[in-house]
Amino acid sequence: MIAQNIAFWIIAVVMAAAAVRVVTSRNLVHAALFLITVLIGASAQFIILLAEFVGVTQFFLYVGAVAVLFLFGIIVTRAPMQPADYDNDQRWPALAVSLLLLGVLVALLIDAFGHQEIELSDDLLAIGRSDAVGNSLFRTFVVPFEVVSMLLLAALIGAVAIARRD
Amino acid sequence: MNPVFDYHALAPELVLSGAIVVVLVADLLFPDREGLQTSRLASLGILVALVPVLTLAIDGADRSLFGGGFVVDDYAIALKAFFLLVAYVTVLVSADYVGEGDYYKGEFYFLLMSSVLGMLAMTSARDLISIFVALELISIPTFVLAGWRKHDTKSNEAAIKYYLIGVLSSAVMLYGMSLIYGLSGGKVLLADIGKFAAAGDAPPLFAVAIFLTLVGFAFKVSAVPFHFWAPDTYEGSPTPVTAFLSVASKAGGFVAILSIIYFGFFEADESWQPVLWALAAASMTVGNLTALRQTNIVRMLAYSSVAQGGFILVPLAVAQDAPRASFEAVVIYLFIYGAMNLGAFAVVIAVARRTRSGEIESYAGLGQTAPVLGILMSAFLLSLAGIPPLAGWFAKFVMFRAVFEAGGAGAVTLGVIAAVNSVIAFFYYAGVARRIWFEDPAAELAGPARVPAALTVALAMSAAVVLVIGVYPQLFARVGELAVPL
Amino acid sequence: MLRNAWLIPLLPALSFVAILLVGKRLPRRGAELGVGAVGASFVLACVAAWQWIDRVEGATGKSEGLRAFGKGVLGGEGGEGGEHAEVAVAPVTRGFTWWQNGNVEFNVGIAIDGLTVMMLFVVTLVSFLVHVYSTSYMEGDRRFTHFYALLSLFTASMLLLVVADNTIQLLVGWELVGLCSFVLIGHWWEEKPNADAAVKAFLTTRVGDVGLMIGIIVLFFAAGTFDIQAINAQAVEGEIGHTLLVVASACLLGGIIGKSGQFPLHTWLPDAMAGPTPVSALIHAATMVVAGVYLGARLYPVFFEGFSIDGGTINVMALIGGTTIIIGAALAFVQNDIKKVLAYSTISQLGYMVMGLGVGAWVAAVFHLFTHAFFKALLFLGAGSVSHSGSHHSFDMKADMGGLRKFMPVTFWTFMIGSLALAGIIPFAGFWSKDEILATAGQNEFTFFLVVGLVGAFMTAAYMTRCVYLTFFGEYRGHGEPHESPRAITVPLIVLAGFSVLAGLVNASALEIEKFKEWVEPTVAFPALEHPEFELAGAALALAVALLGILVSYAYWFRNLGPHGITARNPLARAGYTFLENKYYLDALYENVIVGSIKGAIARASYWTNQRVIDGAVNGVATGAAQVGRFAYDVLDQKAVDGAVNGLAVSTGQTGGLLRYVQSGRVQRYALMLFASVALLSLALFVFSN
Amino acid sequence: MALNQFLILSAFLFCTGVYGVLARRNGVLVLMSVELMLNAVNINLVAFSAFVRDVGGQIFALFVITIAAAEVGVGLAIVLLIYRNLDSPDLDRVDQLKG
Repeated sequence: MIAQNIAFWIIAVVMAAAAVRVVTSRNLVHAALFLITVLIGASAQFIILLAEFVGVTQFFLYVGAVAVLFLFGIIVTRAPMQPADYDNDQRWPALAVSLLLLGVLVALLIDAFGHQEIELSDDLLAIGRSDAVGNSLFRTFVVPFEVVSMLLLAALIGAVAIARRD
Repeated sequence: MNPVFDYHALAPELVLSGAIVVVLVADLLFPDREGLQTSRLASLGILVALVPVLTLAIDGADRSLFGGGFVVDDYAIALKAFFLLVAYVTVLVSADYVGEGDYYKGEFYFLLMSSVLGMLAMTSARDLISIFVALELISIPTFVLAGWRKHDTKSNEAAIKYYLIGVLSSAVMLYGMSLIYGLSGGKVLLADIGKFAAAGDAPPLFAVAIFLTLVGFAFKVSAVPFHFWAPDTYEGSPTPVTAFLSVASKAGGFVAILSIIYFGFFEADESWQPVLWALAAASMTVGNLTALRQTNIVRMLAYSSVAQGGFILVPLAVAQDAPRASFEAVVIYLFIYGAMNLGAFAVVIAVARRTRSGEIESYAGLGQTAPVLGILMSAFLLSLAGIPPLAGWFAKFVMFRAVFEAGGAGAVTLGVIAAVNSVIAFFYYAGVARRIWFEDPAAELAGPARVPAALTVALAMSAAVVLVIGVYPQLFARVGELAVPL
Repeated sequence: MLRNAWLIPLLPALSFVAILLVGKRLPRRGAELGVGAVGASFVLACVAAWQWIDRVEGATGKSEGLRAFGKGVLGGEGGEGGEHAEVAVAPVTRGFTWWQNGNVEFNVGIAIDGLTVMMLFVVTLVSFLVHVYSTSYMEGDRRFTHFYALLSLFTASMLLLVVADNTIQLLVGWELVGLCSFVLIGHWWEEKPNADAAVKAFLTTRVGDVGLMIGIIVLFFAAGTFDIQAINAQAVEGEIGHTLLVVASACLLGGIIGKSGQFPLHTWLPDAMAGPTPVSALIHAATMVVAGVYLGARLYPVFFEGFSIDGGTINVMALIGGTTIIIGAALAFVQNDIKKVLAYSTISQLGYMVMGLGVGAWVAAVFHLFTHAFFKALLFLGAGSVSHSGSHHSFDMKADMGGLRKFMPVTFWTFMIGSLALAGIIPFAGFWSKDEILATAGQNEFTFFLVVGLVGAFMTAAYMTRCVYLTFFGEYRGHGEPHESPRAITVPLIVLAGFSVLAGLVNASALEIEKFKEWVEPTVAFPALEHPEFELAGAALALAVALLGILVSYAYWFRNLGPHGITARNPLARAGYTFLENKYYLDALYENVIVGSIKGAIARASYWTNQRVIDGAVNGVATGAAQVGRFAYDVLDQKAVDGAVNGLAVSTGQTGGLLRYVQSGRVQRYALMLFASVALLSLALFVFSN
Repeated sequence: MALNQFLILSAFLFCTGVYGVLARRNGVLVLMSVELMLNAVNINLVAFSAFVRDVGGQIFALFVITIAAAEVGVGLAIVLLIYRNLDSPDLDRVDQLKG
């Protein structure tokens, strides 16, 4: 337990710091790299929670695909590589709103879950294994799965149609 | 053990998926400059998808698949039929608009039908995951469609606003859903969540989680204060897409709200009733007051649709005290709203073909230059205003009936707000009608207007529904009654 | 026929469709269809009326012998009031279920009783005459066919409203009537004022309609039905809580105020004069505006119990009516447009009816509706005749009329009859009905309203004398070649004049004829009302007041007495410059004064005497009334009421402007508001669920 | 391990994302902030899944991951479109439609 806890806190602090840098960085590419850091951190947290399938998917899909997509976006919009001011004029109201939201959420979470513990044990590992996830996915959630396949096709064709130069 | 597939229950979705693939492939193999074949193919596909809906309706048995996550009951069937009909009319309305513009044709119908598939899935979805996925399938194609006029910066703007607010609200919704999942002890099925809600020992976080979940749908139905995207997107998008957004996509949101409220959170009414109450009151008032000041017809209809959304939320806000009447009211209002709003947009498209303008000014003298369009537009607008014998009055009636059946101070206050708003609404609807009949047309618009065949069919269908329901609501009240799953 | 009375609204409705479809291709461009259908309806209405009377007479005849069994047997619910024990003649009903929703049933149906039959008769008669009249009046109009189609629909809607046995159907008819009047008032919409007037009429009445809708809904939930008979019965039996009845009747009164042009929603009525004159006649006499009074009469038990009419000395309904009498009459003084005089007079007369209902004078109020329909239609059609053939399509009495007596004898004499009836001079119709309202007010101890009614009667007589003088006496001031109108116009005038003379005799209490009461007053599900005995003193007082009004006005206008100088210093009429600039009129006046004063000692002496003796009274009253009228018009009507209406529009518009400002166009501003709402609402939910 | 440590980390990420969405002008950066929010949801879901020992949350997370990818794809396409027409990916320049 202690080992996982230490791992959690280290990763959590890195994630939090990286997340803050994503939204404050004055360089687009740096922001993207910080985002990748957060995503890898999340993936690591999933592994800590013994959800290995999700963790691996997160790693490949996000870090492999989404992050690249972002870098691609940065390149095609020809963002300057040197630092620039990427903030708009509502930084302070934005900060106020997000802090308020954070305060409310944390208060509610503490109120609701107090000191409840997650027990990390082997039976949990069994739940998050690929075969268990796959079984559940194709038994109970076939329809959403099929719907998602259509959704990905639509997103793909839509994105191409919109982004294509003609 | 493999699950046994009840293909009949899934048939509408399967047929529509097949049609979507056919449209896509046909467009690839036989590129079609006018897009007319594709539109015919699309409308045919939609009509074919109606067939299994009919057989399911005739069969009448409730079907529950995948452990209750996918249910086909009368409510689902009625709304599947509604969505397919709306989709059919939307395709009719789009045919010439898309055909004459510089757009991709095949992809347009492909995306439109994908979104409709999401709506069909939504009617049967009874778990959080299915609802979320269906909502996204409704939304993502329409994000793209809103920006379909690629070279028009207004259309781009419409797309980014719709996209961003949409993605943000679905993030909020997901956050809420994740909390519900955790609080209820790992339940995604609405029925299980309902049991948890009925137990009544949830912490305040549960109320907030329900609210956060509702935000995603409040965005879809453009309820104030989650409506800001709507006027801008409606104005900037291609008009047929706007019609689709304001009717089908909005109805999709309402179906989701109906499902999660009635099948999930029903017993936790102290958490969702006040929220919906506030959304309903704010939507009606803000929508109507802002609509008063609009000069663009599409923008005015956008605010009007915000307000109409508020009217539809009214019965939901009192659902706990009058469950049956409220459910019925929402379904009936949706159907009628669909017909009259689609009709109004069809007229807007027909008029804009000629005037090339979306300003309300350009409706001056429409009664002289195109009397039929003038009459139809007046009818749709007056129906939206709720004047008998046009269908709108019946919608308002069932809404007020639910309110009064619920009784109680909150319900009555909301009813009064709704009544005051119906009066305010009348001013701007009548304002357009006044221009149509009491002003002289611009000189260059002399001569008759040509309305293409597809658009004519769409207009005739909407007008017939508006008139028939208005004059003989009995025909229709049954549908509402049947659809109640309680 | 009574069971088939649904034919009566159906015929004009069919003619509406037929005229729209084939009207333009017919030789008379659709007019023949309208005239035919409404004529047939009129015949059917007469048959229905005859059968109803037969039914009532039959029941009463039989009851003589049966009365010994006690009133409980036959007296039914209606006969609780001691001597008021009469035989119950239930309305003839027929209907079917239109649609059903949950446990609520909606019926379409008719309920025919005395009140309905009376309305059917009045509506079809006036409408028929208006149809005939319009064949000539509207000849050559470019939307002649449309005009006839709408006229038919207008009539059909009003008839639908009248025969309705349930409140929903009544509401549908009510809305259709509003819609038709909107289109008809805006018939000549090419001119902006006309279009504006139409919109104003529609919007103003809509404000009241909201009241009606809410009232109907409240009644539905209080009584559990839309059936008018059932609602009335429950109200009489006290099965509906008093609070609910108060709310319902207040809301319904809103509908009456809007539709029947009661203060403060009366401003649309004069503007509605923008429509063609036959439409004005129809609106003012038989359809639109009396719909409100009809509603009051139809659901009378609700008002009776809701406002505790039998208990108090004052109630909102009577107060509204009373205020309207005075406001309307005062405004009528300062109009130069003949139709506006009549419009304000209608407002004032409707005030009598509403006040009548408010003071418990149900029969009298309905009777006044009945008689008023004839003479007001007559006056409007007369005014139309004048403008059609006498004043070159103008309605300005001061600029374009005068002296028409010589050129248009038929119009003149019929107009005189109408004016006398309106002024309440014996034996014309208006006398009997107005007197009865006043008598009942007196008897039910609504003394204040009795006085209001008397003052109103005085003013009515005075302004009608002025109107008649300006139109028909003096020199001709117009620029056309006045001549009598064609027969299609004069015959309806003569018919209406006949009714204006005779209609009052149906219930001439002085002659102990009370047929109208017998035939019309419901005996089922109706509160027990007191009916006043005829009192010679009261009637004489009312008559004297009216005659005094005529006399004063006569002295002022015909004999040129009173403070005429004031017109030079303080232009009496609002359109003062027209009046001053009009050479003819000034010359005539000047000559009269000069001639009058130098023509001899007698004339001069009498002039002097009159100046001294009558001056005080005349001066005070005439200028006072005129001043009050002007004040009311300028301050109350134009500034306060219109201002309030405009102010409301502006302030809602400004709120809309603020909301538009929030819609800044910046997507992240929207997102900011989205998240701010999320955070604040979450906080609120957190706080409240603790 | 305490459940709340995951949940509060998630709430923090979520709110950081909210800040980024509101305060960043560049379209690509806004989309990155959206990703932060969606990741927060996933952490919630997986943590709850472990807490209640149910696979549903993980499935849900998989769906969220997939759909987030689709959303980003479409979003970048729209930002690209705007960049092409306005020559800038800045969202605060997009304000033609208002009122």
